Amino acid sequence: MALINYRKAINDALAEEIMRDENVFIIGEEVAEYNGAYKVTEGLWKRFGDKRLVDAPISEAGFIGLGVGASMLGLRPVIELMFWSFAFVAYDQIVNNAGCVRYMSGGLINCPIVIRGPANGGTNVGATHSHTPENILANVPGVKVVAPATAYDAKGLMKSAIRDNDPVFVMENTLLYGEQWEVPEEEYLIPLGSADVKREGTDISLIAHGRSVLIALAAADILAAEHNINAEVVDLRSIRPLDEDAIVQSVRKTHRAVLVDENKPFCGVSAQIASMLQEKAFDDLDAPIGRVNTLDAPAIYSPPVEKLQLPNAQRVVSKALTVCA
Amino acid sequence: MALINYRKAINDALAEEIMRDENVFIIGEEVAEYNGAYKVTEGLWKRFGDKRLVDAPISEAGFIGLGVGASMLGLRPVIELMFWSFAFVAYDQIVNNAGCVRYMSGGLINCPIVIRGPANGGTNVGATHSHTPENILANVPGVKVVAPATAYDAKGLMKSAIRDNDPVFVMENTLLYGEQWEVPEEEYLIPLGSADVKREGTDISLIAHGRSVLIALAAADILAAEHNINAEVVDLRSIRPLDEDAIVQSVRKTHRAVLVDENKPFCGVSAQIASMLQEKAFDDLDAPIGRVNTLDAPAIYSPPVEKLQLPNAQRVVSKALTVCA
Amino acid sequence: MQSVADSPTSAAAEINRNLTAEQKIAFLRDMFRIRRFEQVALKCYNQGKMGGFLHLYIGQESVAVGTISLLGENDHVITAYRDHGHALAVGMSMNECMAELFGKATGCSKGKGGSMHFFAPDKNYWGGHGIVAGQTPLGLGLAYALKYKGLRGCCLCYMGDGAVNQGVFHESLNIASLWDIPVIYIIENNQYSMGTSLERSSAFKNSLSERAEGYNIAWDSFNGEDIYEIRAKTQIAVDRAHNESRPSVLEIATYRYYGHSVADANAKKYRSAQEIEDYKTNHDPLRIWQKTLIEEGVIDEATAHQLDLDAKHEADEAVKFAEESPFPTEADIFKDVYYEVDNETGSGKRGKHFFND
Amino acid sequence: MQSVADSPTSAAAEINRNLTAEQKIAFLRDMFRIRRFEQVALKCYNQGKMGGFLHLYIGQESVAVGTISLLGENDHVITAYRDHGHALAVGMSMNECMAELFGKATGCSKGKGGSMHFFAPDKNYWGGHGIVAGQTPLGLGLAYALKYKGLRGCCLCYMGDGAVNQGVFHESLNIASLWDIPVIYIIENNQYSMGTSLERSSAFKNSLSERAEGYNIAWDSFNGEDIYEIRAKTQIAVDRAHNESRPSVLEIATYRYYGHSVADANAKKYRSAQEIEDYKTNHDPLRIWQKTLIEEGVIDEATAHQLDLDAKHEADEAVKFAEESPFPTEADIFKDVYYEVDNETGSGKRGKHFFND
Ligand SMILES: Cc1ncc(C[n+]2csc(CCOP(=O)(O)OP(=O)(O)O)c2C)c(N)n1
Ligand SMILES: Cc1ncc(C[n+]2csc(CCOP(=O)(O)OP(=O)(O)O)c2C)c(N)n1
Ligand SMILES: [Mg+2]
Ligand SMILES: [Mg+2]
Repeated sequence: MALINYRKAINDALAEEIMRDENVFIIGEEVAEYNGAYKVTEGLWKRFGDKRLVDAPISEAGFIGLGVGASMLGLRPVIELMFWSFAFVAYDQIVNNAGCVRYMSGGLINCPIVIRGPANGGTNVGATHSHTPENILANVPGVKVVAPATAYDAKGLMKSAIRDNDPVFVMENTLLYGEQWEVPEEEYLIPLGSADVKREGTDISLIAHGRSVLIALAAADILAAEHNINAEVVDLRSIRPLDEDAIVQSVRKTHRAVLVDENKPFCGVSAQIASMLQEKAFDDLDAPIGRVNTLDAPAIYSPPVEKLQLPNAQRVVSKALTVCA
Repeated sequence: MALINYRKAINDALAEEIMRDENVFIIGEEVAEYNGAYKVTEGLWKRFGDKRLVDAPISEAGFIGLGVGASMLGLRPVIELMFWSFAFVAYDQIVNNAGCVRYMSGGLINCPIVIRGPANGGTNVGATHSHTPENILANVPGVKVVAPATAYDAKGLMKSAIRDNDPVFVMENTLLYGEQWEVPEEEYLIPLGSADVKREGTDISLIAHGRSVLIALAAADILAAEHNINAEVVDLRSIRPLDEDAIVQSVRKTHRAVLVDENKPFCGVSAQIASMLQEKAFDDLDAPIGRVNTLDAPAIYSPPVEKLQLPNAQRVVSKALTVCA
Repeated sequence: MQSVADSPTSAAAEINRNLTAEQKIAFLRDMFRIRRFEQVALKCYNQGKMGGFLHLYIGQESVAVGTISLLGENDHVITAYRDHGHALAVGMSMNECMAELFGKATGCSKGKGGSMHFFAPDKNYWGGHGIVAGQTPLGLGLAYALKYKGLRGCCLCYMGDGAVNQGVFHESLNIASLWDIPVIYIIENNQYSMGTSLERSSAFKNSLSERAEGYNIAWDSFNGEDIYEIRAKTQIAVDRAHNESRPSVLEIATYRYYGHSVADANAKKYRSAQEIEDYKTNHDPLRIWQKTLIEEGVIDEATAHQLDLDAKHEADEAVKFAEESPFPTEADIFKDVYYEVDNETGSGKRGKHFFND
Repeated sequence: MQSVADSPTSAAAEINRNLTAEQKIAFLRDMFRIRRFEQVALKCYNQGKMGGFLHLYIGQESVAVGTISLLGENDHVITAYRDHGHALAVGMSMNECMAELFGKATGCSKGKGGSMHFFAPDKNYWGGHGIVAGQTPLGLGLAYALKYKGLRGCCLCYMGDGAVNQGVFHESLNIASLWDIPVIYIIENNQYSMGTSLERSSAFKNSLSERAEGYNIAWDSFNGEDIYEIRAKTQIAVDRAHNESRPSVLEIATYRYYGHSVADANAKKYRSAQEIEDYKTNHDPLRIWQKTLIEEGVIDEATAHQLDLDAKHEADEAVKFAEESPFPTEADIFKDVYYEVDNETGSGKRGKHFFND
């Protein structure tokens, strides 16, 4: 298998789906001629032209609404948000139009739209540019949210997202775009709603999504090497639909859990998982579930301090040690 | 004490604060000449005139942003959203400008703005008009969120909100506007961050906010009358800051909890409370914490069916029975 | 307001000259149907048979009927929450509409949408949207899709005079012009947004539609009480969309007789009784059209009256249909949320979609 | 682009005629300071001494310096993320600005804001805002507050040419006109929003500022390479704000020499090398102003050069200051979130504000 990076994996997924289905097209700021602010769409405009790659003005509400309308008539728009943080100027279009139009029409209208882009902190771009809205979006019944942690998952989930007939929001990560993983040459899909055990273990479950999975894996290495604790790492991959079975199964085995999650803590994804686990695995839990989130303040700019604000392996290890104590 | 309704209690709070501080003024759609879509500002325009009561065009992002800007210069705007659901067209202004400007300026700028309006389902106005965004707003460090359940609390919290030097979002409820409670004549404040035990009990804690508190109280009556279960009802009142001590204390006493909450379940406020409780009261809990939320779909229009979709006393009772079983 | 009903130019416009008597009568019938449907719905609302809002279109019927009469196979329609008129004008049945108001499973949206959310994609009708101006980029997207697919069509996107002050409308205008999208924004200027008069909500020089100028979009502003006028002026925009793939903004002066919604307790406070009366007497689109047809000898008083009676009867029957229809069940709450779940696809069956337990 | 540098009319405008030599020299000094500050910052950025974005203002200096030179005690300033120029022009020190870029606790925003978020409320400077057009209603609000308090002032709200397509700007324009708010929107039209040229992002007839017409707002569009021109034209808007409490929209043609941000790898792809060169050679606001002052006999070549050297020196010193300053601590993360917590008020001490454990 070839080693390719997360950016290229997404780029390939987009190219393959554009070729596969004439209704697939990409709209966003700087996605065409400029090749994407983070180069995720590199080369696609050259290959597929103006119809399939469309540079938009800085009007997120306008072009996301446009995408919703176009999807109602059968197109399959893939909208790039330069940052998911910019979703907030388009929030009504996302929640009320993409999220509710099927329901309000009694199922007469489908909205096969994909909105994708990076949703992460860690690049010192400050409070307004570092939001991770997967929790608040997954709050909305009617939408789907995925957060791939590897190039392999990113490609497979992106292709499923584009083929899905419901609105799917893909949370990428600028810190992962350059990271490499093995990705098969042959076509594959990863279904929404299926978690992935990224590391088998017996003593504690580290449950995470997005880049936090890599932090959990690093923490698992430290726990194994330094503390003789064999941690299992469960990657949610998909936030909504959620593979609850996989999560519960892991905790039934390990009896302990730490949830790692870049959301701000109040009502973060890990709050939902903790809440679910205490209900469904109450008798299996030997200790309270621990959570590791971004420290609860707006994203600080200062580069060395922002590092401390985000979840990191050391904090996961400490929390795991408390939970295992 | 006089019996006054929730609407009037808020109206009084607004009037008192307008008189107390020349920097307090109200902006919103139809708040002045029309007396408010839900008549919360009734009579205020006549009493206080054009400067203090300002009718706005249908430009929520514009006038909320205006309010944030004006608050930076020392005014204390109280913004009415006709429905909190309309916050979604102004979400960026709320989260990024009201929520982050103090932080990004290193504390140089304050934003003493209040945004208020109803946030509830149950009036058959459909999916787009029935959002309850207290969970997703409380996710944002930098803002404060309160949800009064009674006229007494509404008045006291509103006055505190207006005097607070941080952005405070007040979640009202159209179904409560006409309901009456005892409210003292003399001035009083209810501090943010303090929960209220609305009913003492020993067997289970029903923890709720907003109108769900009344549902919890009704359920407590049924539990007492029909099941010999003595439920305690804790009203959060304030979502952020949150009175965790009061919650934990109640559960330490009763050892069981059901959380009632009109949010959609995924990452609802009750998910955060459950997550917190399983961590802080792990050894005190004799059973998994139960949650009762709005059934997880966009708000249905059909009047009799929407009733079923919202939390109701019967569902709380069933859940409590399971938890107590 | 001056009456334009007997403006000779618009009656003589090609698009009107070729109308058959049948077609002209159909416009009258359609307007009666809207009015009667809503009058009956209002009665039922006041009897407590429905919930939520009920925004009546009465007084504005000519706008929906006149503009929609111009549309062909690839032309589409989307509007705001004041949507009954457009729904009936595109050919939806009173039964499905009334049942929707009653919250019944037989409603056009299965009782899930209510008054603000009527839909009929099979009739190129995309709703019915409750968030002010929220539909404006959707209309743009529908028109975008037509162009993408190489179809010669357009999308009529209706909105109120208050809706022009939502930012997303402006974003949509810029994109429409920049990308040559065949969308036609129709501002139904009934002079009020809830209790706020046009002058208190919008800054403008001569008209709201003039804002289009800044985007290099063609615009027009005209009176909506006469169907000939509406058709003549709107056809220019439809041609522009069909032939040049260019957008337009049309501001059509009209008036609503009732309050903003039935819940609008102030309906008579922010405007004078005379103002309302003047519209009803001198500018009512039904009266004006009926008079025109009688003068043209296309119809007589009695036949017109019969059309009205038929409409009333149809509305009454629709109430019966609605009353006899079942409500959705509790289980129905979870249908129509996700396509993949409803259709039991692999995607719909994997993972948890609903978080009730 | 034609040079307007020697337009006699604007030099002769009253607001310029009364300028002292000192004032004129100060404008040159201020422009050198901006340019040198940023050149040094760029070097440090490339050495990895800061993170995030760095949007350079170089090429546009005359706009901030010229417009801000007109302001008095009750006039306020707010801008977007390309904010270094405005910050220095209002009188912020290089030290606090450089330290902010370095993420230091001594930065103007204590290292919490970074390049996009410089603030100095004591100098009537309200930032520094990263969300495109997000500052436009804030500027409106500042001006609203001035009017509310009965102060004779205005707010200059700067934005880019790409920012005009965010809906909230239009909402702000409508409100500004409707309520007579003394806000002046200054579109710094540097012809690109990231890699997208004006023509590919905005539909317009003659100019972007013309969109103001639809809101009945006075507007102007002019060249920004000459400080006299900027001051003459902007003063009209300031007078309008001060005397009539009416808003204005000014579009000022300008150019940025560097990429959108330092991270803009394509900086030289979407525009030609000649285009950039032409601006640097023929339209550079520093050169033009220096030439003007020399021609007027206000300054000589050597003194001008010394101003430049001083600016460079000041910037180098600022780097030293920044480097020697401490970073915020981990505990500082939780400061400046809530006023009430920071000030240990009753409200700040009750209930949990931070949910870390
Ligand atoms: C974003 C948003 N803000 C406010 C409302 C509440 N609201 C519904 S209709 C309306 C007035 C709209 O007036 P106009 O656009 O003139 O349409 P009309 O009702 O006259 O048809 C308002 C304020 C809403 N639905 N959405
Ligand atoms: C809402 C939003 N969308 C996108 C961005 C990303 N972005 C930052 S600056 C910019 C270009 C803005 O161009 P312009 O307004 O012309 O200002 P300039 O950079 O030329 O000064 C974009 C797209 C953003 N910050 N906010
Ligand atoms: Mg109207
Ligand atoms: Mg620009």
